[in-house]
Amino acid sequence: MERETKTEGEPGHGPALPYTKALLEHFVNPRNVGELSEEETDGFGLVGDPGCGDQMKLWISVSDERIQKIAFKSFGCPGAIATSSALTTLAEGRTLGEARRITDDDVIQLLGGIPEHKRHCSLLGVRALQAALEDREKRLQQKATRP
Amino acid sequence: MERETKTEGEPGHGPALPYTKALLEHFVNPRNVGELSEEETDGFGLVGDPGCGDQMKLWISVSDERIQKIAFKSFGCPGAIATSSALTTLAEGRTLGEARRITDDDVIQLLGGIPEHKRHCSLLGVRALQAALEDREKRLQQKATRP
Amino acid sequence: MIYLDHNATTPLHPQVLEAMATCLREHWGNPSSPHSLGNQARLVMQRARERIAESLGCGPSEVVFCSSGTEADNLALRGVARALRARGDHIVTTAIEHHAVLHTCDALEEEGFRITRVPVDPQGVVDIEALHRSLTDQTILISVMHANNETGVLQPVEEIAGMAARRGIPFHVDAVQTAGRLPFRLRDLGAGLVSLSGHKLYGPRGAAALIVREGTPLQPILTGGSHERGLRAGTENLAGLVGLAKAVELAVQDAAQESRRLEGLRDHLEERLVSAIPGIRLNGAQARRVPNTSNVTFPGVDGESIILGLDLAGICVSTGSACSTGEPEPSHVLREMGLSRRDAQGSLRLSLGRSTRQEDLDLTVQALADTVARLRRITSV
Amino acid sequence: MIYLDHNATTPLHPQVLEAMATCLREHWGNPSSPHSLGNQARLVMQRARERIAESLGCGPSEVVFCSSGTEADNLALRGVARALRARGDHIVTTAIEHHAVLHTCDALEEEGFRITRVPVDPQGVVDIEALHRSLTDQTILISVMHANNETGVLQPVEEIAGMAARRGIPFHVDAVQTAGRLPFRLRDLGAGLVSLSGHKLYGPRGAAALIVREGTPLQPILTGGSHERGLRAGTENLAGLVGLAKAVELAVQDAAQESRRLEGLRDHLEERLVSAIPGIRLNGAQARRVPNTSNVTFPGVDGESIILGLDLAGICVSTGSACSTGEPEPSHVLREMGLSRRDAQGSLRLSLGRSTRQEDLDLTVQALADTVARLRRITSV
Ligand SMILES: Cc1ncc(COP(=O)(O)O)c(C=O)c1O
Ligand SMILES: Cc1ncc(COP(=O)(O)O)c(C=O)c1O
Repeated sequence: MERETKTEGEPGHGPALPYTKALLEHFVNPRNVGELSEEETDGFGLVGDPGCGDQMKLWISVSDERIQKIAFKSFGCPGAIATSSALTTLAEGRTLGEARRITDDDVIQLLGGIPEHKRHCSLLGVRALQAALEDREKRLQQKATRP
Repeated sequence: MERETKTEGEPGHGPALPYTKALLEHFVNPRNVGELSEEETDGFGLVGDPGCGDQMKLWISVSDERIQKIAFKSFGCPGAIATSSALTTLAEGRTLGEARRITDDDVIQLLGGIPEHKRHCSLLGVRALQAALEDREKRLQQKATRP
Repeated sequence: MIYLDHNATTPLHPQVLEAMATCLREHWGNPSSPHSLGNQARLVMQRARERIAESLGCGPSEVVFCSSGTEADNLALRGVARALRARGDHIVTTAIEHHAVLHTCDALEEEGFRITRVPVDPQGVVDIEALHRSLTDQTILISVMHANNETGVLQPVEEIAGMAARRGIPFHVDAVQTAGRLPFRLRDLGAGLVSLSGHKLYGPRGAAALIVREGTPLQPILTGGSHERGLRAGTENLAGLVGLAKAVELAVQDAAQESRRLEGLRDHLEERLVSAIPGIRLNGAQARRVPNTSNVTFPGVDGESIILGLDLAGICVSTGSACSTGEPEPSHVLREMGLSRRDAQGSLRLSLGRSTRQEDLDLTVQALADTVARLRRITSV
Repeated sequence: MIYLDHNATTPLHPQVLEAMATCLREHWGNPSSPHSLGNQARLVMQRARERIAESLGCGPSEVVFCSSGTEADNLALRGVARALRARGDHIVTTAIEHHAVLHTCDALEEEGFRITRVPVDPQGVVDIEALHRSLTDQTILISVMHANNETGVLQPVEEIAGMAARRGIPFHVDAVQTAGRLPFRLRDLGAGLVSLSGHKLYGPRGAAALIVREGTPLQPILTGGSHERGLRAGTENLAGLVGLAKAVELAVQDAAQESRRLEGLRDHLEERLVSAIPGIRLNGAQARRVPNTSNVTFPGVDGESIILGLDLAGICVSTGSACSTGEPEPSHVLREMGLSRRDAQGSLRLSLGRSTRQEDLDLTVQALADTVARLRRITSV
């Protein structure tokens, strides 16, 4: 169903892209692209199979139990880039509890839909975020157990 | 090759019949249709399989070693009707020797060609004529041996 | 020209031609291409699929586009045969199917399948008792045409569908002669597979469909790309499909009204024929028929000669039976109905359509009467 | 719009559209019908056949009309396999064929045939020694494409033809990407079976042909009426065939000149690309290629994202590999040439055609440079 979402009449491209305006906007101007420095990074997530080209890296910087900074890189298809970007905007500034509750449906909703065969991309970002959150927990524990 | 022979521009029918003008003319106005009376008949030929619908009857009346009268009937396709008609015009007035030498190629030539798949029709008429000529021989012999 | 051979093919509806020309000019992308031109083509294709589905009463994903009614029939038969080979080897069809079904059954027979060709009664209706008796637990497919292309006689497909359903046997209906002509919904046929062809309903040639109801087992016969949900590979003939969709839509809209009109005309034609030409016989006229078809025997004369006689008068008709390399073979359909070879060869099919007017039929009866009288003077039997 | 996806499909040549429209309006009879409308259609079809035969250098009766290149490939493979089953069970092809050939070989493998898929070298040229070694006295068919659709790399079909001829093995060439593009005569290919497809040469979709040289054993895969000398049943898509004939004729007329022009443009494109975008690789560029095709790897970025980036700039390109239900799969062709999965996914095909001008290519290089630079900032690898 979502495959029919189109961006008819958009200037600069054909009338029948299978993507929403919002998705295209995130693809063209992805938010929070890049890496955080080692000092900034409180959690890091890496998901996907780099050999398959379906890969995402995500960094978070946390203070006051909130995600203060977030950054991603992705070797990815348009869906992966746009959903990752959208995810970072959803996560930025959120409490850790809120961030844990972000689902791929939230991402898809923000983008106004996504083609059926790209749904798994939206999961990639969410999984990378969860991985980064877990990584933070681990780091904290390690810090705590280190003398 | 002969299948392409057409009668372009003929009034009253499409431009692409697979038959020549001459063949159509014999089909529409077949010559010598009918039967000869028993008294007139010196030879009779019947060829083809009536069950198959591929049948021809041919009568000849002979005097002075010439075919004076000839008549045919045919349950037949356009090719059979036209070739039979053409054959009768070839045979009429001919000496018996001449008649025996008529071939299907003569018939086809008279008609200006005939579609490949109708060639066997032209044989039907020639065979009927030969049968009628043989029948005449037989009748003569029977007459001769009768006291 | 008076054209009375609508069961052989029909002219394009002007709106269909228009839809095709637009598509050829503007939506020429490959529906599999990953850019906007391709996406656009894919959307156009999806809309065509939805239109057909809506018009016929099935789901869009149940429409499998093919290149001809013949291909649709081949896909149905070979496709189910291959999919269910492990379950059984027996296929049931009728003796009066189109060659697209019968010759495909012959080919499957050579591959080792067993085929039952159920006979018909003198009116050309399949012997449903015999069909029922022929079913075994090895039967993997029943294929019966909706209406016969030569006689127009309707087959009891709804009843057979019930039989098939009770035994869980896939049922294929060749509806090439009825889709868009009779006002029916696919659901009412009760078949898992239904063939239809564009050029029989004022649509393009090269465009047809096999409707494959969900859950029907089927293997593709053309393999390659994953077009048509993997059931039929090959870059789609988009303009053809758009034309097919338009044609189906238009035909289904008109089907009820047009079939009433044609029935009236056909009955008029047959009355006139019977009174104008002594000795003729109407084949299958006692059975339920599609409204546009008349099959007439003119004993003692050859069908091909009648056709040429009419052709010279500007009237196009045919025997309706297969004419291979030019030479018409006596109809297997009429032979199965009990006609002699000679009578089968002396039979004509008159099939009416959208352009047919009563005057055309009156002229046709006159031309037929003249031609037949002339040929009767020539005939040797 | 700049269209650089001519290997996927091409727009109709205006003269082809015109020929088709005339046919649809005037010659709509069924070529099998026994009246003048049918005869006319048969003549038109015969002329189309003759035109194709003349343009390509074969006999008219050697042209078997089909609905797509895919169908032509299926007919060649399945048709010979069935015809020669008694003689052997081994088929040789290459690992880089189109899915129409490869997936059909898979299907034949399931039916019990043995398939050898000969590998290619890093330039994408089939290993002819390996092909030679694979031949046995059970080999009943060799199938090798003329040019690969993704890389444009030409295969040594003439040499293989010699090999096949010496052993009396039927040889099929999938010439879908070269017919009407390269100035060759069929006779020079030396193949018994050659596939071509209308929509790759500015002709219609739904129209294609398998050339079957006299004496080549072949069984039909679509059975029914005795169309196409019994090799392909189904009412003929006459307008499509007329369009195909016109397209072949026009393409062959222009082939020599147009291929020189495109070669110049392609070389210009590749030079510009290499200097504008660091780190790219041209695939198969050391091999003989068709003149219109460039295959480029952009390491570290995803091909689909490049395509979308270009699409947003009004430029249509594709990866050239099969994209099933939307998701492009990494090209089996590039993988066989030794590219990693990731590099294969970061590759694009640019295929030029009649409408391509040098300015288009310069704009494309600029847009590619911008897009790739942007994606490289995002990439995680
Ligand atoms: C009943 C029936 N089935 C199948 C076909 C074959 O369809 P097509 O002509 O599209 O190949 C026809 C028409 O010729 C038909 O009348
Ligand atoms: C080499 C090759 N073979 C076969 C095909 C299939 O042809 P079609 O698209 O007409 O089905 C194509 C095109 O898709 C091709 O490039």
